[in-house]
Amino acid sequence: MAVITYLEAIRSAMDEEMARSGDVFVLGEDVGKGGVLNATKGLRDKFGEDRVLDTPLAESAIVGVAIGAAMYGMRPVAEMQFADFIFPATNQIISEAAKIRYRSNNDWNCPIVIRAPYGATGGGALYHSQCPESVFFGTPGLKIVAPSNPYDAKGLLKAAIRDPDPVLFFEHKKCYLGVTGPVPDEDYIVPIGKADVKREGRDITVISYGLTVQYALQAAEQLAKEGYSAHILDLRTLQPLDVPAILEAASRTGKVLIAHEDNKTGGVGAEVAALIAEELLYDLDAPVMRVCGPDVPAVGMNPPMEKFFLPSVDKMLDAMRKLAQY
Amino acid sequence: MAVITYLEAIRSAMDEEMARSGDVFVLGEDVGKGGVLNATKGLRDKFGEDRVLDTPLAESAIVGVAIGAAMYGMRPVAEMQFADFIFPATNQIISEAAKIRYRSNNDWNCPIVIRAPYGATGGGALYHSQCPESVFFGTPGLKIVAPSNPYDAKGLLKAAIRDPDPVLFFEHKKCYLGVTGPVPDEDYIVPIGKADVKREGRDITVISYGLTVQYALQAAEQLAKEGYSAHILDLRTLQPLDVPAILEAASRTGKVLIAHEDNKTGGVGAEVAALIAEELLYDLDAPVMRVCGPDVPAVGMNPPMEKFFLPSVDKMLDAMRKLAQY
Amino acid sequence: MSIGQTTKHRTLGLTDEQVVHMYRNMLTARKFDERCLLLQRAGKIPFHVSGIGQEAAQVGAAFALEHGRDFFLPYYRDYAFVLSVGMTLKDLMLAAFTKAEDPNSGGRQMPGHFSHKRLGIVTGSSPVSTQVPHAVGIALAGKMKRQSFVSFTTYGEGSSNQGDVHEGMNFAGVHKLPVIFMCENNQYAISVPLHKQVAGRIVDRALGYGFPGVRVDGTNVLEVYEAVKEARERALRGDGPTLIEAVMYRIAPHSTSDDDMLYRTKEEVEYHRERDPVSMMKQYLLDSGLWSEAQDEALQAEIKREMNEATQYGDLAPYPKPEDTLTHVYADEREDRDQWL
Amino acid sequence: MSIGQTTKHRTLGLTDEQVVHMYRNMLTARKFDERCLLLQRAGKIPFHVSGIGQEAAQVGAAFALEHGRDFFLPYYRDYAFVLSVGMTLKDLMLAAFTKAEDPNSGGRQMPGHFSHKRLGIVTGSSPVSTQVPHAVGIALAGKMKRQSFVSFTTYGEGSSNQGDVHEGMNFAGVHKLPVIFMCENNQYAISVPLHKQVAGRIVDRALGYGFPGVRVDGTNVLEVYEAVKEARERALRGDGPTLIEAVMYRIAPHSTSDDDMLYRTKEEVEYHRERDPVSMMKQYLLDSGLWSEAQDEALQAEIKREMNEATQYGDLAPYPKPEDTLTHVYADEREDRDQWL
Ligand SMILES: Cc1ncc(C[n+]2csc(CCOP(=O)(O)OP(=O)(O)O)c2C)c(N)n1
Ligand SMILES: Cc1ncc(C[n+]2csc(CCOP(=O)(O)OP(=O)(O)O)c2C)c(N)n1
Ligand SMILES: [Mg+2]
Ligand SMILES: [Mg+2]
Repeated sequence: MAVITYLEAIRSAMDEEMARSGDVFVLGEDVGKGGVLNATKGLRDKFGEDRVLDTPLAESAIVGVAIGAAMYGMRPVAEMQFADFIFPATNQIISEAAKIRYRSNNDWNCPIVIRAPYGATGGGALYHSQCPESVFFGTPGLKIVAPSNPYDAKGLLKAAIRDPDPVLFFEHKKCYLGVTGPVPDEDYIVPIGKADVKREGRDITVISYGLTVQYALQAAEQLAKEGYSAHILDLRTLQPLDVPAILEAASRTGKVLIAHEDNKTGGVGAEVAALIAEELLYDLDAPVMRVCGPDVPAVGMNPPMEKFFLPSVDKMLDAMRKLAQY
Repeated sequence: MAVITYLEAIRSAMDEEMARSGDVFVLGEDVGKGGVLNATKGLRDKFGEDRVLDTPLAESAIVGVAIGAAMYGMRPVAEMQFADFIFPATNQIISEAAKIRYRSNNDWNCPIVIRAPYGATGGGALYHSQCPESVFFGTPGLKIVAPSNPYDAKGLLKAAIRDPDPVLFFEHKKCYLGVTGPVPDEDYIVPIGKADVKREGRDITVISYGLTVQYALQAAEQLAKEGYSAHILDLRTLQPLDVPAILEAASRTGKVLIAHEDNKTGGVGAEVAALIAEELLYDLDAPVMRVCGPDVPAVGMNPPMEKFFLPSVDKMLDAMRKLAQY
Repeated sequence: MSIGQTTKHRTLGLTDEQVVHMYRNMLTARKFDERCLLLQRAGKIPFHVSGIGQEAAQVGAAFALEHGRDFFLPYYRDYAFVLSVGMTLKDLMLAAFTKAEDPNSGGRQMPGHFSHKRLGIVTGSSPVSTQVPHAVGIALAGKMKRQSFVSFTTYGEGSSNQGDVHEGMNFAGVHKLPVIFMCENNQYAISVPLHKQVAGRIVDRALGYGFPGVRVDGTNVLEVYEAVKEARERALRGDGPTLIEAVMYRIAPHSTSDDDMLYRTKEEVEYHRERDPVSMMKQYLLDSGLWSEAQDEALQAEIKREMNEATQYGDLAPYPKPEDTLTHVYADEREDRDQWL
Repeated sequence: MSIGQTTKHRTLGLTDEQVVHMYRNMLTARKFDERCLLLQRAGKIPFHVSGIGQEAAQVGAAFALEHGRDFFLPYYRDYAFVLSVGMTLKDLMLAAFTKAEDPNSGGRQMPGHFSHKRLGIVTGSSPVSTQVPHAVGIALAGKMKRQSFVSFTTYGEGSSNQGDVHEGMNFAGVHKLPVIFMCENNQYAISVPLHKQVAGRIVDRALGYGFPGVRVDGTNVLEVYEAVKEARERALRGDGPTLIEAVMYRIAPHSTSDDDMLYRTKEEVEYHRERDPVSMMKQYLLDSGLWSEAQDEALQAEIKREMNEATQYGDLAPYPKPEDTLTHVYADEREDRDQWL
């Protein structure tokens, strides 16, 4: 098992899947030189510029062209340069990709992957920091994935590329170089639709995805020193949600904290809370809590607003402690 | 008080606001002839074709041009011919309209109204029936309105046109001619952000918006004959949600049913359930229930699938009875 | 009519049989349209969008393409087109009656939303113009896989203003892809006339993408055939896309929900009805000596028989089951995944 | 240089003072750019996107527009433009340091996201080309209100491929609106060169929207001035939009995060650096006898003084408060509503 970054995990998943099948290709803005965030670095040298295709600056076409290629039988991996720029492609994603199988009564299908680097790294301001997952969450026909570590990132991206349906793949930019971890040398996938317990615990349950899973893990270490043990469930796949795993994790402790960087109202956390309110009411020992971004358009550029906006280990720890002591 | 249809309520709101100020104008596809659903009927004769502007078939431009005009100081009312066709305009709505005030630190603002006829009427199939509210719900900076009757429709549309911020106005197509009600002759508005108790009751609380409010009211009559009384809260505004009213209505009976035609996962109902799970855990006498569209891309054209998919008074009554008997 | 005109099809390489077949398809589509309008008025089917007036362009294009090889991304008025690339009246009637056996969508979509994988007809939706980038993507895939085919897509002149058309054409231009874009300019987008919809000329837009634009009389089947044939040859030679603007007139109202007298006059419609492409095609066959009134009557009778059969079949076929609502949101676990792995 | 060339500005109606002022603005923008690159490298500011090589087009356009009347929707490289329509170095430095007093966004947005209502600079975002329909909407509003102004917007050649550009131009063409679209074609969209980005010629796209397209040398301030001036006159006469393609070269890397040597050569950049528009403008002034090396040194010193002041001001100014995060999501209840009612 090599220890690699989240970014390398993503790159190597594409690399291996492209080597595995000539049907796989990547397309997007600046992917040829390696992408502005280096996710496709080195792929053009290896696979040629046809399979690492620099496209015109037009997201609706990037996704729409990928859809056409996918219907033909290819396995396109389309990169949105930043998740903030996915919105011009919304119509192609929601009206087309998500509905192709259903509307054709299973005659056609649309195996595209759309990679979208999301979340704030600091200094990205309103339009290089957004978490747009809740816009697409709740659109049946799409799968949505958001890994928190290199193992999951690589395994899920491989699964996404092999998946016969459209997958939105959200990569937290702050994980790219900030999170490293062991990854098997041999081929493996992480199945889409399965959440993962990242830490076993007895006192509180944290349910999260992406970067905030890492924060929760760090906060849990601290909390352990204070005598409380946190059970941490990483959703990994946002759609379809792994409902049994959510209910199992929530009932484990009866105290649930849901965390994400996306703003609170209408986020994925709302559905998780709703599932618990529907299914586990009598198992709860405390009201469900959510730690999320505030309900403002996006993060500000200047450091004070940024700090105020973004989740952190400290904010997480405060909430976890509060819940543990409830 | 005249008794008028929901459609007439919407039309007269535009009519009166256009008469009230030369800054108000409507634009969209086929609005000149009255719109394909007749919402703008007669307005061109009254206000001329400049103020009832037939646009090219391009939703992103319709919204984008409206945004420009609004920043100049106009009060554009943009019609999406069907809510299903709002998605090409997503980028203009989410990246632009919602963020103009915030990003300019209050220097610019964007007082547009986007009218979107939504929901299934029967025979509309996948692309003339959708409920896309959850796509935009959770985007701070937008207001979202979805009235259930003519009084609210007229009052809210007038409030939306006078509102200094962007408002998405969802009109349920099945209410257009199917719901009539009294509307004052004099000028009035219904404030955005305020839910409304449509029926007082003691046994169960139904929280809903749009057409399903009407279904709930009808089901409540039946349920009353069975000896149970239903308290019905009409959200009216989806964003910002009227949280105090939700909590008050939920705690009134301790048994909450949330209903909407939009599919369940990630819908507005999830947020309502989450708020209750956060704030009212100990006041609940039954798990929160949701009656929503199934998690499939959209409604099918053929009658059996349509019936299976759509909410109805019967489905509502079943759920309400179940909850009352819990 | 001069001799030159009456044998134009031969100079284009079309046999007499083919040109009669073209007429047959135009007439079949027309009769289908008329039947559906009746069925809709009688309450037997829920809705119909008509292609009346556009049959020539559709059939002309279909005959210039290679069935079983090329990919087709038609729009909702293209009955004559899909009938010419292999769809049957029965298929169309199953869709009109929204029945389970409908190959387009199993009765899920509105009629006019064509799909048939085996025939190379790519599933379409209602939001206009989304199929344009799909056509480009299919052409890109073909080029990557060194397959020799074109993808062909149509859309209305109103729809040509959507961003996706621009983005798709530019992408195709940059990569010189084998795509044919055919705009069926029927002068109206529902109620909005051309001059309020389109600035400039649609055909001129090709120049800005570095490929040829051709404007043809869309009521003349042979003219369209010729243009699409040339476009296909260019595409297969590796010379890239072509934009064809086929100028025509939407003779019927927009759909069964539309009252066109709100925005145009009877006289205007009458003027174009007299230039009906189906009648003009018949006249061409008569003038060429390939056709007689007797043959025409026989053909009409034959189509009527087929139409009746198809209608009855569609009417009697079973609906999907209610629970079918829940199927095909995603792949059946084993199904496609294994296929590709 | 011939006499004709050295007095070109007079034939265009520009005074000697104006043309010196143009040079001053170009130089100021250049110095601002250079300062920001230094500040970024020193870790004093987080990020910078440069406009180096594009100053001529920006200043030429700004001088042809009417400040206090026209509306401006510039894109992120337009420092020289905004400096020429009233923004100050202090304003720009406040943005670069993301400070509360920044008139563009109160330190909320990345620098280069211009906004200043009093100056007619309309707030912009990062997703490219969204401002194009806004410019059209402002022009529409002006036409409806019978006000005499133009709206002017810029964007890169990569961005010209977004659907919004097509939709906006078509809308403006249909309604003959007073908008000027200026594409700053600097040959690259980050790493993607023109030929992989744009099929055909950008200027030719105007034809398809029924209005004129003009291609100018974007490194020549007077040529751009002339084109924009004519476009403005057309617009005010009611003759509709103009598309201007200003051809230039992006001399700096895309941004402080970009390594341009990954996709182009030193030689290529050097070639264009020798055709630097700021130096060429200085040469023009020298050749016209309007300028001397001594004056140039004085100007450089003056700009440096201003730059230092602005830098210091921006550096020392306070940040917004953390809780400001929660303000201005919606209007303050009383505020705008009452204003409009
Ligand atoms: C994105 C989108 N917006 C609106 C509609 C509603 N609509 C259906 S057909 C039509 C007019 C299309 O006109 P045109 O492209 O000229 O084609 P035609 O119907 O004339 O053949 C409109 C506005 C739609 N289907 N999709
Ligand atoms: C919709 C969208 N997609 C992607 C980006 C990321 N991005 C920022 S600048 C840029 C290249 C722009 O190129 P061009 O339009 O030629 O302008 P230039 O930077 O060369 O001046 C890209 C891809 C963006 N800002 N918006
Ligand atoms: Mg048309
Ligand atoms: Mg560029």
